[in-house]
Amino acid sequence: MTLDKNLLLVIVLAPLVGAVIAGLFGKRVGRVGAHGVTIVGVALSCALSMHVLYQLVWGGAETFNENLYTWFQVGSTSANIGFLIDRLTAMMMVVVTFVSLMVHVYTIGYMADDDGYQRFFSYIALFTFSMLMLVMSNNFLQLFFGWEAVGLVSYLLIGFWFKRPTAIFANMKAFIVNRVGDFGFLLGIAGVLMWFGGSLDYGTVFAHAQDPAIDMGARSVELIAGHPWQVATVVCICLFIGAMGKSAQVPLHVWLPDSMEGPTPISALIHAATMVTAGIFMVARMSPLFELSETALTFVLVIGATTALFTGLIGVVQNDIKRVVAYSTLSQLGYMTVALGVSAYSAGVFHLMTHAFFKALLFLGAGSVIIAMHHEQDMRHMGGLRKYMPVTWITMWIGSLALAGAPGFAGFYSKDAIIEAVGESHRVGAGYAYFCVLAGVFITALYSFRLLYMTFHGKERFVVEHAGHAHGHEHHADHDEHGHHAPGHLEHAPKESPWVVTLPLVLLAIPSVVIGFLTIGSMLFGDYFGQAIFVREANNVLGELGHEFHGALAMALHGFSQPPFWIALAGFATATWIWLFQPSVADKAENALRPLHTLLANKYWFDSLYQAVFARGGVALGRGLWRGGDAGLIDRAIDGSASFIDQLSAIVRRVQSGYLYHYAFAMILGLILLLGGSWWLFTRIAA
Amino acid sequence: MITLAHFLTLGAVLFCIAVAGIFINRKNVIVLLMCIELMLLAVNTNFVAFSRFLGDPSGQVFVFFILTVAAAEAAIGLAILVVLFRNRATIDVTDIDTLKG
Amino acid sequence: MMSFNPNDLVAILPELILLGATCAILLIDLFLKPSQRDVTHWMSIAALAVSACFVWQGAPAAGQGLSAFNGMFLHDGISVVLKQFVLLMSGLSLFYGRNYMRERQLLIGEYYLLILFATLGMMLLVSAGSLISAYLGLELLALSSYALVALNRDSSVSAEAAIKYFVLGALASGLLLYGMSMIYGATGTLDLARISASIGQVEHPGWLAFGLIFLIAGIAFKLGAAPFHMWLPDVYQGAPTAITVFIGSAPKLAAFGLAYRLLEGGLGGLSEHWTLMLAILSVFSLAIGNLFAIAQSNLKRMLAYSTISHVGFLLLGFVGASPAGFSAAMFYAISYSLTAAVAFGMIGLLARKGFECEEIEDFKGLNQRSPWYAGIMAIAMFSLAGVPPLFGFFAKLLVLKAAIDAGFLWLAIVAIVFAIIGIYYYLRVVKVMYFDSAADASALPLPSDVPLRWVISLNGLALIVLGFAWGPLFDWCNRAFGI
Amino acid sequence: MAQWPLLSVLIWLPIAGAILVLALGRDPRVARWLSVLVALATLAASIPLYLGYDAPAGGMQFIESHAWIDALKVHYALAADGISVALIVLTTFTSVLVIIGSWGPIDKRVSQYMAAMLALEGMLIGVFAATDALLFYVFFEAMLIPMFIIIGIWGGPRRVYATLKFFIYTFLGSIFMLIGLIYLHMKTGEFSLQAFAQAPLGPSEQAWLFFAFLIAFAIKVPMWPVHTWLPDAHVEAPTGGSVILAAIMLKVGGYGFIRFSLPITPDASQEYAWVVIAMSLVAVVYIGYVALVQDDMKKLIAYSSIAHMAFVTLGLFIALALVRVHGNPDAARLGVQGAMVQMISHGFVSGAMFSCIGVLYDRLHSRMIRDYGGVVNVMPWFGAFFVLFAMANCGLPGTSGFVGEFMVILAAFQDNFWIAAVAAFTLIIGAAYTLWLVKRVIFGEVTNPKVAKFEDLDAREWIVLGSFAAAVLAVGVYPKPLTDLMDSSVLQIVNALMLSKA
Repeated sequence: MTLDKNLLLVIVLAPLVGAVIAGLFGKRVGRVGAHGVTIVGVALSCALSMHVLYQLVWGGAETFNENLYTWFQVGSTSANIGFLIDRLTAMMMVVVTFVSLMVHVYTIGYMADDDGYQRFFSYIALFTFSMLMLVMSNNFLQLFFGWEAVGLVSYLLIGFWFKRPTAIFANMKAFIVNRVGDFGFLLGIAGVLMWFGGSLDYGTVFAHAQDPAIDMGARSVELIAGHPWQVATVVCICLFIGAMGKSAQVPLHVWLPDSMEGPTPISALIHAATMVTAGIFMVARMSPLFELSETALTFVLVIGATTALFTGLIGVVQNDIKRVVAYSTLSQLGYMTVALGVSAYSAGVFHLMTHAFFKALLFLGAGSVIIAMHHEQDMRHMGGLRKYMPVTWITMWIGSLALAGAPGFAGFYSKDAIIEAVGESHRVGAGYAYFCVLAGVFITALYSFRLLYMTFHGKERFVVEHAGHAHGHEHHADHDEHGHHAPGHLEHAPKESPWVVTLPLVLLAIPSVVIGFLTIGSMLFGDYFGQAIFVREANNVLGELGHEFHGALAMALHGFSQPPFWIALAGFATATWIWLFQPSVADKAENALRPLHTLLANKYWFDSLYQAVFARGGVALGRGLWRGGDAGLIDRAIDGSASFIDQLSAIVRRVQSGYLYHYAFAMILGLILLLGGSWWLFTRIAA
Repeated sequence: MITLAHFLTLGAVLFCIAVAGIFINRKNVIVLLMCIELMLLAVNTNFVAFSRFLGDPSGQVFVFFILTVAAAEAAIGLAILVVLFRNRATIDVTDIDTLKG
Repeated sequence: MMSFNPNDLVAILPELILLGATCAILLIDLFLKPSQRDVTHWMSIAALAVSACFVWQGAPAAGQGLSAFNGMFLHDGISVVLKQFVLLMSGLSLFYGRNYMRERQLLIGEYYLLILFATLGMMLLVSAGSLISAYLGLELLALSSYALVALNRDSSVSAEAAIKYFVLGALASGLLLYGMSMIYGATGTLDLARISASIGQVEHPGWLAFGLIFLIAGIAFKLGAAPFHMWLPDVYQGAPTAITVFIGSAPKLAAFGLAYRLLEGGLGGLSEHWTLMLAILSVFSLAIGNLFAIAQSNLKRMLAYSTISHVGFLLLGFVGASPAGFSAAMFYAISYSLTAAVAFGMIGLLARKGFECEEIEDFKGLNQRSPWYAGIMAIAMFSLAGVPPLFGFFAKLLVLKAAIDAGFLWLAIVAIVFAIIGIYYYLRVVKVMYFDSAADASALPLPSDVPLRWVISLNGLALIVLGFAWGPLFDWCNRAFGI
Repeated sequence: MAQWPLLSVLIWLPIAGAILVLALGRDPRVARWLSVLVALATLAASIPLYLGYDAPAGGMQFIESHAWIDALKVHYALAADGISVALIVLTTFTSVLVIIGSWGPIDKRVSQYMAAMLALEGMLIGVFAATDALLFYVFFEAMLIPMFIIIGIWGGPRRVYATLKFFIYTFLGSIFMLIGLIYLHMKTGEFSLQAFAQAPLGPSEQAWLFFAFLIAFAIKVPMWPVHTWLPDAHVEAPTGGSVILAAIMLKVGGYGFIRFSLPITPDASQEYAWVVIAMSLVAVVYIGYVALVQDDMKKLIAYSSIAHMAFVTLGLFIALALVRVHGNPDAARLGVQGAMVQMISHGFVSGAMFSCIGVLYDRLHSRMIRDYGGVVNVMPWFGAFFVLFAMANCGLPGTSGFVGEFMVILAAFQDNFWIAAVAAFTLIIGAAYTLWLVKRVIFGEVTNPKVAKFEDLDAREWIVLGSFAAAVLAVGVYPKPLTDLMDSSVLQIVNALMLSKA
């Protein structure tokens, strides 16, 4: 049996309809109407996605690949809008819609007293639509469309509180940095069109790439005369630059931490669970191309490893609860990229899925804390919250354990698989990567538990003022959380968040625990992905691992004997010692490692560098070109010639002196001139 | 024996004197009028000489016309001169330069 | 063998009629009180109209020109076209001038008579078949013009303009005559047809070339081509506007006729010489005309300089020495005189007693005060600038084409480069009328002269209409040159 | 349909309407209503043009030809192929919006303004419909007069400088073209573009003609480095003027390249394509940076227009290399098609952007970015529109702005990776200047108390911006109708490129 096209259309369009209604008619439908319609829409597409997944996995439905309509058709070049639904897609659809649904519900509570309520729901529903378009695409054009559309929504949502200077700076930054990635991505697409069978359609392109008769691997091109490059390398690196932008890989990672200016649900949905993983998904989708180029994969590997370790380090010194989670996201994205780099695509995607759940959980948990703290995000003003908000506390613990890779939890399976795969791989840079991911494990544990302890344990570092301060409530309305009261001073004691907030936490906690255990067998070592992901035999590290794999439970138990576990444990111990028992050590360590701390606190000066070079440099260059080029040269030349003629005529007019004899003289001169001229002519004719 | 060349030379000389008179003279408009007459006479010399040596009367006919026109021209010139004098109380060539530039 | 043929009188019937009418008007006007001057006005108009009708009716079949009085008087297509437009322009200038002259108590019989005589001179000139008739026509025109310029006896600038015009004009006709004498000497005849026939076998080609140069000097003066142009700005500015309208329009046609008759009709054999000389003159005229015009603040003077630049364009038609070229040049002369008439006429229309309205500044905010006349003036300016779809553009197109066809591509490029400089000062007038605000935004007090308003409006609209339907006129010109 | 001279109607209806408005428009209200009716009638008349055009067949249709000047074989010859149809519909569509948009802002000498606009519309349609070079030239030049007046009368403080610069600059360019046309007439004995295209021309002849055309059209487009008239003209022009100028007048340049340079001088075009391509690429980068630092909104959009039009020239001349060097007509079609789509799309987007700025200007009478900020707080709907158009301006997929750039970049890549790379740089710089503008104008706290008093869009502005938005999205989501309309015509152009003349 095949999947029903209309059903897929419903999956895509249901959120869009919700978005349009909530966006254009927000005033009329009101708050309930807005969240009602969007939630129904997303829930519908979530349910149907699950149905699709079921059909594909157990229902024996074969891959669906059809065009809906032709976008344009010029000569033989055609661009279409269509769906490609295989198991990879289905999994992404489920993850996206499920997390999105959770976030929708959560938002009811989180944004309860925000003016932009309808607008917000419209945006996130629109995001769901765009993300689905991205993952369900069967061609590069639509992929790019979804790619940019999610970027747009992310732009709108980061700047959701458009009155905040920081927010509108962050969203512009995010968009432009992403555009740098898209710059490469677009070139990559152009390259695909040119070299891979003159089509933008996945099917054609991949077939062309895998066709031994053509042997794309051997084709090379000289972008710089005399330096032949492998075509596949050029294309894949261009495409991966796009992924670097979206998935915030070093050096294009700078936008993601700032994106925390957006409301927390967004951070959970877009900047943790789904959008930022689009790059990972894309590379996995393009595995047939990437498999052609060792160079490109090495590039991917190194970038990913670097991101995994070094962004994680920054997380350790952050005090803003959301930023800690943000940096952990960066680091985890690095892990996924590493997996791609060693051709363990399924491992990357697998981590993508597990990460989606527990990272969304962590963000929403953080959000719940933030609500309780009345939009105080600085962990130095928290502590001991566990007795106020047990649900949040427990779910956060689950999330952190999953993140840190405690055996049995979802994160454990995915991350261990990646580490093992790196260990197996013989690709250039694999050694470096292996070190990075192992060190990363320690770091991960460190910041995860640091966050837990600083937030939920230890003594309360905030003061509860007497309840019922009128001004507190007014200020509540607008989300200006930058100290409308002294930091760490709350009007009334923190309390557990409403059920709309905690329910999603619980619902996300469950998969965070079990999903890995349930799915690793089929996803990594089984034939879950089938044709969706292509790995050349030589690169098939997961295949190697597959031989030692004897079921999830065994892997969990075996995990206790593995280095990652002990490293993680070390991290846990350190964190516990420092932040639970000896908080003073933290400061000591900070002083002891001052240079390192400044390095991390300044995020390796990436931001300052970009700001100085690209932002200010660009403005300076523009001003130079404008004043120097346009005004200085071109316009001066034009206006100059005009005024020159004016002056010239002002001078020559004196010749018309008004004296008769000058006039007569001029005539005689003319006569002589003619005589001379004709004399010259005569002699010339004679000659 | 006087040849055509002599006459032509005479005419040319007269003509040149007249022309020179027009733009060398800086004093008096009357002189200009005289120069003009002189110029026309130079032309007449040419015509007469030519018609004599060509044995063709039409040149001399032309001369009569020129003389007539010259008379009319002189009349108008003097009239304008009078108007000019009425307005400016001068006929000095160097003074008539209000229109310029 | 010289003999008198009564049919010859038929050929010059229009001239005879105009002459007779002029003499009649001369007499009648003596008995008219100044208040009755309109009689003279309408009689003159009628005289012009009637003679125009006879020109029309007596037009020879296309291609074949006939000559009268043993070739003294040519009657062919060219003369017909030119006469028609000479008469038309004279009539127009009578319309445009009346109100102006009346307000200054200058509306005297002489005004009409002199214009009529000048017109007669032009008609003779354009159908001159021999050096004598050319000279006579020319002098009849010139002498009347001198007098017209000096018509305002109380104006010192007019007097100055007149004396300059007179002296230089006399000098020019002296040059012309000297040239004629040389040519006569070289060819032994005054008849243009015979001259051109005998060009081949003259024993003194030097005399011929010598005469040719003096001839060209004289012609250039009449046309106002640089460097023989110096009189033109002063005269245009100094003369009463009503007179400027006249001498600024019709005589250009006559001058074209003169140039054509003498150069092509008489000395066509020497075209390889005079085309080059005219090309040089054309460059001078374009350069000087446009360059000097930019600096002007007096509209009449600016238009005078623009005239010089237009003469430069007109000469582009001659450099090919081909019928097509001449026809283009004639077309250009017609288009120019029609357009210039509007421009000068508008100055006269806006002028009041004691207010000449000849400074460009005087046109400030005209669009607020009278959109209609501002529009007409703008049309004239754009037409002079050669912006399609107006008449002036197509005239430029034709002469440029003529020059390029003749292989003078460089000349065409020079011409357009100066045209770009030129467009600036025309736009300045439009700018003043449309973009600046008037000193007093009160509606413009319209002249009492209703015909004036109508005629100038029609004349302005004609520039648009001819911009679309210039084909027939172009064909007419072509037919005149037997194309 | 066939016997009904549709193109003539489209040209002369608005011009006649202009005269009517001048005649009857003493009362501003009459002038406004009358002009809107005329514009709507023209739009209505352009619908049968679109429906009646047989796109698959392609080629010139709705042919009208009457002898105008027999002696020179000048014809009043009109015809439209897919490209012309697209541009004509763009013109009629935009003109309606411009006239509606000018209802409020223009309060002095309304009838003259409306008349000028209508006349301009007619002449623009004439340019796109003329198949006789002289006729084309007549419309091409005549356009300047109403625009000159519009900028000069209703413009800003430096309007005189701007409008004189505009007029003389463009006149300078076109007059060289006139020489070229006369030369071609000498060669062929007629003025029909077809004859010109078939005329055999030697390499040097072609080179001269090519540059004669290049000057004319490069100034019109405008291309760097002859672009400086545009920012001035835009800044000083009234909103309506800017819209027409950006949305349609610039297209005349690109259209000229298609009708003149490419078919008449193919070999020279190929030989000197690098010049145009280089100019275009410089425009993308240089102008992008210049746009970044503008503090006058209109200037900023004007510069971004230049950068966007660079894609048109790039697409057109890339096609030559693709056809002739790489023998890749498919990519060439992509390039030309992309250039065309870019023209149409830029018509919508820039028109919309200028209308938006007009909306702000009418409220505050300032174009300076620093005077604004936080507009969305008081004008949410306007903010939404502005962001939409801004996104279209930086070529976001799903908006029309993306389609053309996408095609051109795809085509350029097939010629040379680096050309494509430089062109694609617009993704970054375009986003930078556009979003920075949005950030400073739309977002943030309201700083200027006057801004706080702003009212959101009124019905009239809604119609204008709404229509533009609809167009932008329609083309962005489903460009196929547009590309199909032009595809076979583009194919003919590309095929013509293949045959050399020398």
